[in-house]
Order: sequence, then C-alpha cells, then structure tokens
Amino acid sequence: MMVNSENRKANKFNTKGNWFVIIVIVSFLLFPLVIKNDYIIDVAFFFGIYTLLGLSLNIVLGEVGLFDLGHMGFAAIGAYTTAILNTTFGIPVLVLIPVSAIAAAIFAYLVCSPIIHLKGDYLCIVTIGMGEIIRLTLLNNPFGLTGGPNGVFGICFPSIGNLLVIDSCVKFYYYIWIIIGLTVIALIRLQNSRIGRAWNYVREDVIAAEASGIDVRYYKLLAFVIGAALAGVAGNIYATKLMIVSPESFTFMESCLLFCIVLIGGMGSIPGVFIGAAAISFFPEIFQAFAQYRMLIFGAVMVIMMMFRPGGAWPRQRGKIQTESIIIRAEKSEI
Amino acid sequence: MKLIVEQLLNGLTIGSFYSLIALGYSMVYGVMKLINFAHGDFFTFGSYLGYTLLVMGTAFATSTLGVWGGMIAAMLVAAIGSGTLGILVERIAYRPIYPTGRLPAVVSALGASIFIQNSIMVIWGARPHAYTSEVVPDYIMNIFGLRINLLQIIILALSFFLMGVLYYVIQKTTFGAAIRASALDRETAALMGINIKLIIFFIFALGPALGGTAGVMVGIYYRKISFIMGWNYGLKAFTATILGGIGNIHGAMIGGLILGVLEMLGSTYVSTAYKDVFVFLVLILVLIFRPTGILGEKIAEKV
Amino acid sequence: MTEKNDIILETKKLTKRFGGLIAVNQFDLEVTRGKISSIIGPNGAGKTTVFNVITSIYQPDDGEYYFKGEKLFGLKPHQILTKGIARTFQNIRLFPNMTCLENVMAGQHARSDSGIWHSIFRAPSQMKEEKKIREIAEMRLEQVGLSGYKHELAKNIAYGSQRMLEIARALASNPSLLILDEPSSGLNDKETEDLMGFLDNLLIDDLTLLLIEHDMNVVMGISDWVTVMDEGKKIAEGKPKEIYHNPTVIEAYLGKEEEED
Amino acid sequence: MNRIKLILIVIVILSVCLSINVLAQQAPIVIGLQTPLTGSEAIEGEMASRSVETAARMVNEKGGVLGGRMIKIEVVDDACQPRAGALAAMKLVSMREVVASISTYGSSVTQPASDIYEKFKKVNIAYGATGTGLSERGLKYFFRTCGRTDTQGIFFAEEVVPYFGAKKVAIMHDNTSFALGLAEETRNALLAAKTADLVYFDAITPGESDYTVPLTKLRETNPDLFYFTGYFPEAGLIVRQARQIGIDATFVGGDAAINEDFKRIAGLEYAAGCYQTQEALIQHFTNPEAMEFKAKYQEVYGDLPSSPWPVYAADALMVLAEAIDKSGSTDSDVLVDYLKNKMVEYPSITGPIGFDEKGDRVGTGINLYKVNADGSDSIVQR
Repeated sequence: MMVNSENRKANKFNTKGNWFVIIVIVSFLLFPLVIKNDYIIDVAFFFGIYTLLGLSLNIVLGEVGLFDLGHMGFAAIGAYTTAILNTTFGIPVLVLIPVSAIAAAIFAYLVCSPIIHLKGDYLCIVTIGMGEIIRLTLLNNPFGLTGGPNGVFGICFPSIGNLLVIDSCVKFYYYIWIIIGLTVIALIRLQNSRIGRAWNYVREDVIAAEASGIDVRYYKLLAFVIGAALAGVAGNIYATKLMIVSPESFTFMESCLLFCIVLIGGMGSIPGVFIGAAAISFFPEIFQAFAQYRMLIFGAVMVIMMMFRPGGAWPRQRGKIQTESIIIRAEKSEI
Repeated sequence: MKLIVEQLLNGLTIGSFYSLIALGYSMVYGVMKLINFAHGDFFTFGSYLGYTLLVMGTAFATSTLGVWGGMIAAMLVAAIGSGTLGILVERIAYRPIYPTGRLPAVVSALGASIFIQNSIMVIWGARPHAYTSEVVPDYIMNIFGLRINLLQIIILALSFFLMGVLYYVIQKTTFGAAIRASALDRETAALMGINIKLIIFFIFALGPALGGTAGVMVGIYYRKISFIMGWNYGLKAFTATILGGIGNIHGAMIGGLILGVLEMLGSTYVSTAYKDVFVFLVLILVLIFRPTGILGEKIAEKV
Repeated sequence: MTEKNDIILETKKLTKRFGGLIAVNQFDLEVTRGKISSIIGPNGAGKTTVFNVITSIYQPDDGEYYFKGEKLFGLKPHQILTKGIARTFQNIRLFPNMTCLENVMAGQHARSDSGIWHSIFRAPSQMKEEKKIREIAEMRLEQVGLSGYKHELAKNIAYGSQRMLEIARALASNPSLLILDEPSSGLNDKETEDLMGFLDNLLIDDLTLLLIEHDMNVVMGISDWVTVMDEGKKIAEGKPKEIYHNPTVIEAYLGKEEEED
Repeated sequence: MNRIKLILIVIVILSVCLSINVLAQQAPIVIGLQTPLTGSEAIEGEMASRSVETAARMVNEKGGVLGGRMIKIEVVDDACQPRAGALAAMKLVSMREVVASISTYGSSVTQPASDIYEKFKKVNIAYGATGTGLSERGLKYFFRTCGRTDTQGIFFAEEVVPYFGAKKVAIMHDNTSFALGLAEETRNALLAAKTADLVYFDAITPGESDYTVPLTKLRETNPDLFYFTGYFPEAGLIVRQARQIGIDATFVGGDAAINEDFKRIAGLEYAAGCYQTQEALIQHFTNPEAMEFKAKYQEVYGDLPSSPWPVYAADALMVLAEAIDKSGSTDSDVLVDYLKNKMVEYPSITGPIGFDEKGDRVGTGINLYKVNADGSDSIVQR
C-alpha cells in the first residue's frame, strides 16, 4: 500500500513534468516552421552551440565542481581536428564527429592527468593556461597545419552521401537540436546513475567521497574527458556551420562566457544550461539596437541576473523525481 | 651580457606592474575568497584618469605642477579614482551576492568587467590614446654602455617603494594583523571584534588604487593605453598571483616579478611568438610540483 | 588475550610526524573481530591521526598496519573502503546538497560497477544494480531511523540525525570494520545513550567497531577493549574496568583534563 | 512558478527578436554595413560607420538614387569575430529591405560572412579585408574596394627596397590575419625579386606594451630597412622602443601602421622620418569627391579617419549607389553585372574604381609616404 501511493505520487509528478517537457520539445520542433526568418533561426542555432558547450562544461563545473576556465580549448581541438582532416583528406564531417570527440578527450586526458590534484583556483589558472596555450599554438601555425591567424577554411557541409546535405539554416537548426536532444537524454541518465552521483559526491565533499569508496581522481578525469569529448562535438558542428575555424573563436573571453552559462542557469542543472545559453546568445543580439553600448548593457545584465538569482535561474531540483522514476522504470523493465 | 642586463631590467619593470596589480587580486582573494575579474579594468580606468589629467589637462597639470609633479598628481588621481570605483563595484556587484557563495560572484565580476571596459570605450572612445611626450619626456642615460631610460628606473623604484609600504602595513601594523586574521578565518576574526566591513572597504579601495597607479605608470612608460588592455594585464597579474601563491602578499610581489622576467627570458631564448605558451607551461609545471604556488603554504585540510 | 586470527586490524610501531611534531609515536593496536574497541585519550593525543593513517588519508612515516592479516600500504583512501573499512568523521562530513537517500547510496558505490555506456543505454544489469543500491540504502536508512527523511537534503536535517546519516552511509558499504570518530560529540545525553545502544546492536551483523572518544565515560559501558593514548603514545590498554582503575590513566588523562578546566 | 517565469521569458525574447525584424516598410534604399562596433577593433567600426554615413549624406544631398529615393544605412556589429560576423551577415540577409551589404573588416571575419552573402545572393563589398585568398574562391557576389596584400608586397620588394638601396631587410608582423598576409607576400616577393637579403622575419603579440625583446633580437641582425606590417598601436610602441634601444634602420610601416594615432603614440620625435607603404590616405586625395568627403566628415566629427579602411567603406557605398542608380535596379544579379562589366573608372572618393571578374578592385596604386618633421605626410615614391 505504502509503496503504491508513493509510486502514484511520483507518477503524478512525472506526468506534470512530462507535459512541460513535451511542450518544450514541440515548440523547439515547430519553431523554424513558424518563424520563417533565417536570421532568427541562425541565432537559435548558435543558442544550440552554446547549449551544447554549456552542457559539456556543466559536467566539469556543475557536476564535479572543477573550475574550468579554458573549456573553449577543447572545442578548438575538436573544431581544428574536423577542419584539418576534412580539408586535407576529404573525410566526411559526420564521420569526424566521433573523431573530434576522441581527439578532444585524449587531449583532455593527457593534459589533465598531471594537474588533476590541484585545488580550486589553482586548477582554474591551469585550465586558463591550457586554453591560452592551445589558442596561441593554433595562432602560430605549427607545422603549417592550422593556417595561423587565417585559420582553416573550406570545410564541407555535413552530409550523408547525396541523400541529405545539411546546408540551410533550418537543416542546421534541426541538426544541432537533435544532437542536443540525444545529449540531454544521455546526460540525464548519467546524472541518475552511480557515475552522476559520484561526481556530485566529489563536488560536495572530496574527503567524504574518498572515504565512501569513490576514486576521486578517476571521476574528476572522467568528467574532464567526457566534457572535452562533448565540447569536441560542438567544435565539429561549429566548424561545419561557419566553414572556417580561426583562433579568435576560441578566446579566453569565450571560455568565461561558458562559465557564466553554467552559473547563470544553476550548477549541475541541465534546464539551467538552456537558460544560461539563451541569455548569453540572445542578449547580445537583442542589444544590437544599442550599437556600441550593447556589451556595456550585457555586462550590467549579467550582474543584475546574479543579484536576483545567485543560485542560478533554474537550480537543480533534488528529491523524489529522479530516484523515484528510476525505480519505477527498473520495476517496469523487470516485468 | 649587455643583452641580459637590459632584458632583466625590462622584465623587472613589466614584472613590477604585474606585482602591483597582483597585490589587488591577492588581497581581495585572501579576505573574500573571490577572484575579482574586474580588477584589470580598475587598472585601465586609472590609466585613463591619469591620461585625462595629464594630456587633456596639460595646461593645468604640467604648468602648475611641473613635469614630475604632474605625473605624481596623475598617479594620485588615478589611485583615488580607481579606489572609489573599486568600492562602488564591491557595493553594487559583490556585496549583495557573496553571502550566497563565491561562484555567483565570479559571474558578477565578469559582468562588472565587461561593463567597465565598455564604459571606458564609450566615454573615451575606442581609439587607443597616448601619453604625449610633452607631459612625459624621455631621459635616456648611458651607463656602462647600457641605454637606460630614467623613467624606467624611477618607475621601478616607485613600485618597489609602494610594495614595501604595503608589506609594512600588512605585516607589521595592528591593522595589517587584522587583515591577515580575516584572511585566515573571517568568522572568527569578526567574533574577535575585528571590523570586517572596514577591512573589506580597505582592501577594495587599496587594491584598485594600486592597480590604478600601475595604470598611470604603464601610460607614462609605454605611452600607449587602450580600453582593452586591462584584460591582458589582468590575466597576467592573476597568473602571477597564482604563481606566487594566492592570498599572501609577498607571493603576489614575487610572482609578478618572476612572471615579468620569465616573459622576457621566454621571448629572448625560446620564441617571441611562443612567449606566452612558455610562460603558461612554466606556471603549470610549477603547480604540478608545488600545488599551491611558489610561496603558498601547504593547505593541510582538517579532517 | 584472543587468538591471533581473531585480530581484524593490527598496527605495529605506527609513527606519523607533522614537521617537528610527532603526532603518533610507535603506536601498537590490536582490534578483535566482532568486538567494540575504543581508543581514548585527551584532545590532541593523536587519536584522529591514527584513524587517518589507517584510512590512508595520511601515509605513515614509519611502522606498518595489517587488516585481516593483509598488509596495507600505499593505498588510496577509496581503496581502503573496498577492503572493508568504513569510517565516519569527527566534524560530520556529509554531502550537504544531496538527499539523505543519495548520501547513503554513496556507501554502495564501491560495491557496484556499471560504467558510462551501461548508464547511458540503461542496460538491464545497470537497472538491476541501481535498484539494489537503492534497496540497501533504504534498508540502512530504516536501520538508523531516518526513512522519513530520505528525500530531504542532508543539510536540512537535525544535527543528531546527520550523525546517524553518516553512520548509515558507512554501513551501506557493508564493511567488516566500522571506525567511528567521536560519534557522541555534539549529542546530548539521551542521544548518546541511544547511539551506544544502536552501536551495541550492530555487532549482530558480524561487524567490528573501533571508536574514538575523548570522554571516557561514554565508551566504558559498551567497549570490550580500551586503548588509552596520550601525546601520540599508547599508555595503557585493557578491559574498561581495568582502565577505569589504572593509576597511569587517571594521572595522565583525568589529571590533565582537570588542569584544562 | 519557475516554469511560468521561464515561458514568459522565452515569449519576451522571441517577441523582441520578431519586433526587431518586422520593422516598418522603408521607402528608402537600405544598404547594410557590417562592422566591428565593439571588441578590440571597435575603433575601425566607429570610423567605418561614420564614413559610410558621410558618403550616404553625399549621395542623398544630390537627390538620392532612382529618382529621389534616399540611401539608408543599417549598421550591424560583428565584434571582429567569425561567429558574430556570420550572425551579423545572417541578420542583414534576412532583412528583405537590405539590398546589398558593405562587409567587413578583417579577412577571417569576411570569409564566413561572404559565404553567407553568396548563398543568399546578396552583393557584399569588403572594405578592410586584403587576404589574397578571399577573391580566389570563385564567389559571384563578393567585391572589395581595398587592395590585396600581394600587390603591396611586390611594391615593397621592387620599389621600396631599391629606393633606399637597402641590403638587409627585417620584417616584423603581429600574427593577425592581415599583417601575416602582408608579411608573407612581402617575403615571397623579396625572395623572387632578390633585391635584398631578408635577415629577420618574426611575429610579436599584439595588445602588449613591451616589445624590447623582439627588437633586441632584431637589433642583433643589424638591418638597414625595418618593415612592420601590423597595426598602428603596436607600430607606435615599436618605433619608439626601437629607437630607444639603438636601432637606427629606416622604419617602414604597412598600410595599417601609420596614422595620426601612430604619431601620438610614438611621439613626433620618433615618428618623423618613418615611411609607409600605403594605398591611400584620405589626407592626400585632392580629387573633388575626396575634398567633399573630407569637408562633410570634418563638419560632423571634427577629425578625419585615421586609417585607410573606413574610406574604402565609404567608397563601397558610393559604388553601390552608382550601380543602383545607373542600372535602375536593386536586383543582386543586375548589380553584379553592372559592377563587373559596366562600371569603368567611376570617380569615387579614393580615385577611379572598377572591378575585375573576381571582384577585386582594378587600379589601386600604392605609394610610399614619409612622415615629415612637422607631422604631415608626403608621397616620396609612387
């Protein structure tokens, strides 16, 4: 009896949540059909890029609490991997998505393993340094690979043979939002697994986590590796959309903006990332009307947002919803 | 030999600018545990204030006060202006936020930084400005075959003097002891009757004031100032702070000087283009082996 | 004395220095399986340091220690838990922004092994494992009497409950040795009494307990064996009654405490 | 509660986007200007928008185009960033009333933007993008009123070096797209022409204050001629610091290096006697169009653009207005045909303008300028 009523409550809660999710998904799907303005669709596409990058940083910063202010560096690795392999060997960019992810992940593993023991702000400056090292190296055109300040251009559109070529704004919009949809499902599942919990334990209290049998070093590295892989995917899409990659897309300022996305939304909160990314990508466009005042207003808005919602616009809700739903699904699958 | 001496001197000069800015980062971090990303922009603001007084008000400043008096007046104005701005930013952008944790304050600090930087652009215009030669003349001397700018020596001496004064205040006076106590444990310090509000006021006035002074020095020495330079200097000074060990005063001073010299060595002996790569690599290597910086104390976490 | 194979944990000449200070000096300890052992001593005697060495948070400068006859050396703290040693902390260390249930589920982490891909694709084995983790956690919460709070954030429950939650988390890893660091600190007399009763009951599950206390009256009632530490050294050991009347202990330990007052 | 708020926020954001877009129908002819108004190159954007506004006034005061329709400028900020540039281009092509675009400053920003204009068939004229590769991609709608870096490189190697009789040349750039391009083209031209030895070729980092270390290295190579291809803020510092550490080689700047700000930063005592390879500085034009432009610009803003690029943006507007007026159409294909085939030596602000098949400007002359002791410039070699 007890269990039943609990389940029912959880179900009720879930249906309410589900309705909201369905509305969001439908509005995202219908958006380009209703708004037939390529500029707005492109703004929504770059909102998607920031969402994907925000989700990837959210793993490192939000879930594990590691200060990473060089995250754009990982995206740069992914973008340049795609650009170089596509332009020199003509490998299709869709094939290069996993390649970019793996390249960024391997890079993150190699760079982060010696520094993963650093605490808080010390880790922060090391990630800043890492991001700057990547950017400066790309700028200096090592081995004639990266094209220096000009970057690499002539990257192809994503395509499956001649069946489907993603070349218009609308197609790019669906392309990125479908990838985000899949990513969100995977990330929610990770959040509700022992891995997601282990990340949170590390964020909450490192020593208690270790004493509870959590391999802190492993989980910190895992977060960096997965975060970097996801950023690498975002870099790939970014490169194919702009058809050019150049170092000024991966500056320290961009990494700072990603940091803000996670904090504006709320640490470790997936819906929060959407809100943060929306703020970061829409505000500068809305403020276009103010010409050279636009970044000034943007800065002020950032301060004001933190004044009113210091914990983030949509902090992660803990409690029944996630644990209950798992058990219900587990029971269903057993039946 | 001549080359090395010249480069060391240049490295120390730029390093002393980093140190002065780094002190602001370090003091604020020590007490508030907050990375004040807007700090580099206080530096730019000071530089522009000094420019306004010296260049736009040349008739007044240099004629009534003389060349040297004008420069000192510019530094004072910059220090007071940046200090005031620092207090304002603390009141508006940080104070309402830091009770809820240090991370939201980072976003607020970034927002403040973007705001100040773009305000400077709107007020003074986007084009870079220059401290003109009427107000900051060169005095080039020839010592043992070395060409040395007198201004460089004076700037070095002045920044060492400022650092010395700050060191004395923090390490030897009762007020300094109060600051250090607040840095160790803010709650306990407050219970012991230390006026935390006064301390915060002081560090948010003094840090930017030092930064603003450094801004004028940069203008006097290099002449060119631009509204985005705070970002670059701020990042370097933050690196210096961490390199020395954040939260302690001598760490910031030493860190800045080491960073300045490293930059010069890197660009002389490694590569000009890869200079910053070299600097960050050294920083990372130092942190791998000394996780809390060169002079940082080992943090033994209480279990 | 008990037989050798009944010793679950043994330290030999354990030494730990911090700079010039010798926190633990040539410390020998034997913990008997299935009993409650206690280390007592005044504040600063080095009790917590012994625990931190045993749980690998610190590496010892000298000496060695054995668990179930196996020498433990150079392990990471998280590996200690998999060996079967769980612990609590003197100043409670929970995961404050997570629910009580999630806190207790931490204990089962090392006893499960689903990887990323299993979690992303919700493999049946992973679902089954999640269910098991949750059931064990709920069982342990029930055991400490906190099932009503399972969806509350850990930071929002009462101090006494937080201490019990920490014990539940340690128990959730099904340890064979549970180390409790001053479990009664901050609790009132009633809570302390309840706690001691609870600990006594735990022995039914083939569990060994090792306690730290600085207030010797608390542990006298339930301890089977008491070791007294002062200034990093063992000064006495024996049954509670013997310790209670041991003149060295009274002089070195109680005498000191009166001085402090 | 949170969700309701969120939905409200989304609605507000969307409606703002829409309302910006659905501007009232304009009777004037709208021409887009994509330019950096914020960020590190904000100064160029500020001057470009002023220059284009000035040129628009020139056209409008003569009665506009197509029988009295006024020219209106729609300015969009691209912050000198490829991503923001792509968005800015999208914003302009999505505005139906915008018939053509002046876009933009910086080759790496122009690249993705011009791809977008090409896709949506909008004429786009770059005014500060000299990268050689830009016009080699077979784009139909891409034009530029500025020159290409390779012509300047050849001019340096074949004209400037013999003029000074230099034997050893040092080239320094700042690793930006433009400066590196010019430096590399110059190196290639120098190697081909074999007029002098290249003793130094290296980059500095822009935005810093202290360049004594690379300059000390340069001093050790003892060049006669020192060519800096970067921008004026660094050029000013470099000349001053070079002279202070005892480099007395003749300093020649690329066409972004020397302007009024350069003279203020370096100080006139060091700036005097420096040279510059320059396409066209507005100060030196005396043709009626340029005189009118200068007068109108000074009337409103008090000074003159301190770099050559903004004037090319004004040129672009003049060219577009002429093409619209003469062809009688705002259709992109008609405009392309007019610009490429029918426009010959149209007298614009920086002299006669025409375009070749690739969209490059025909007939840009490069000059060698000298900074005189009183701060004025004079042409010493054409």
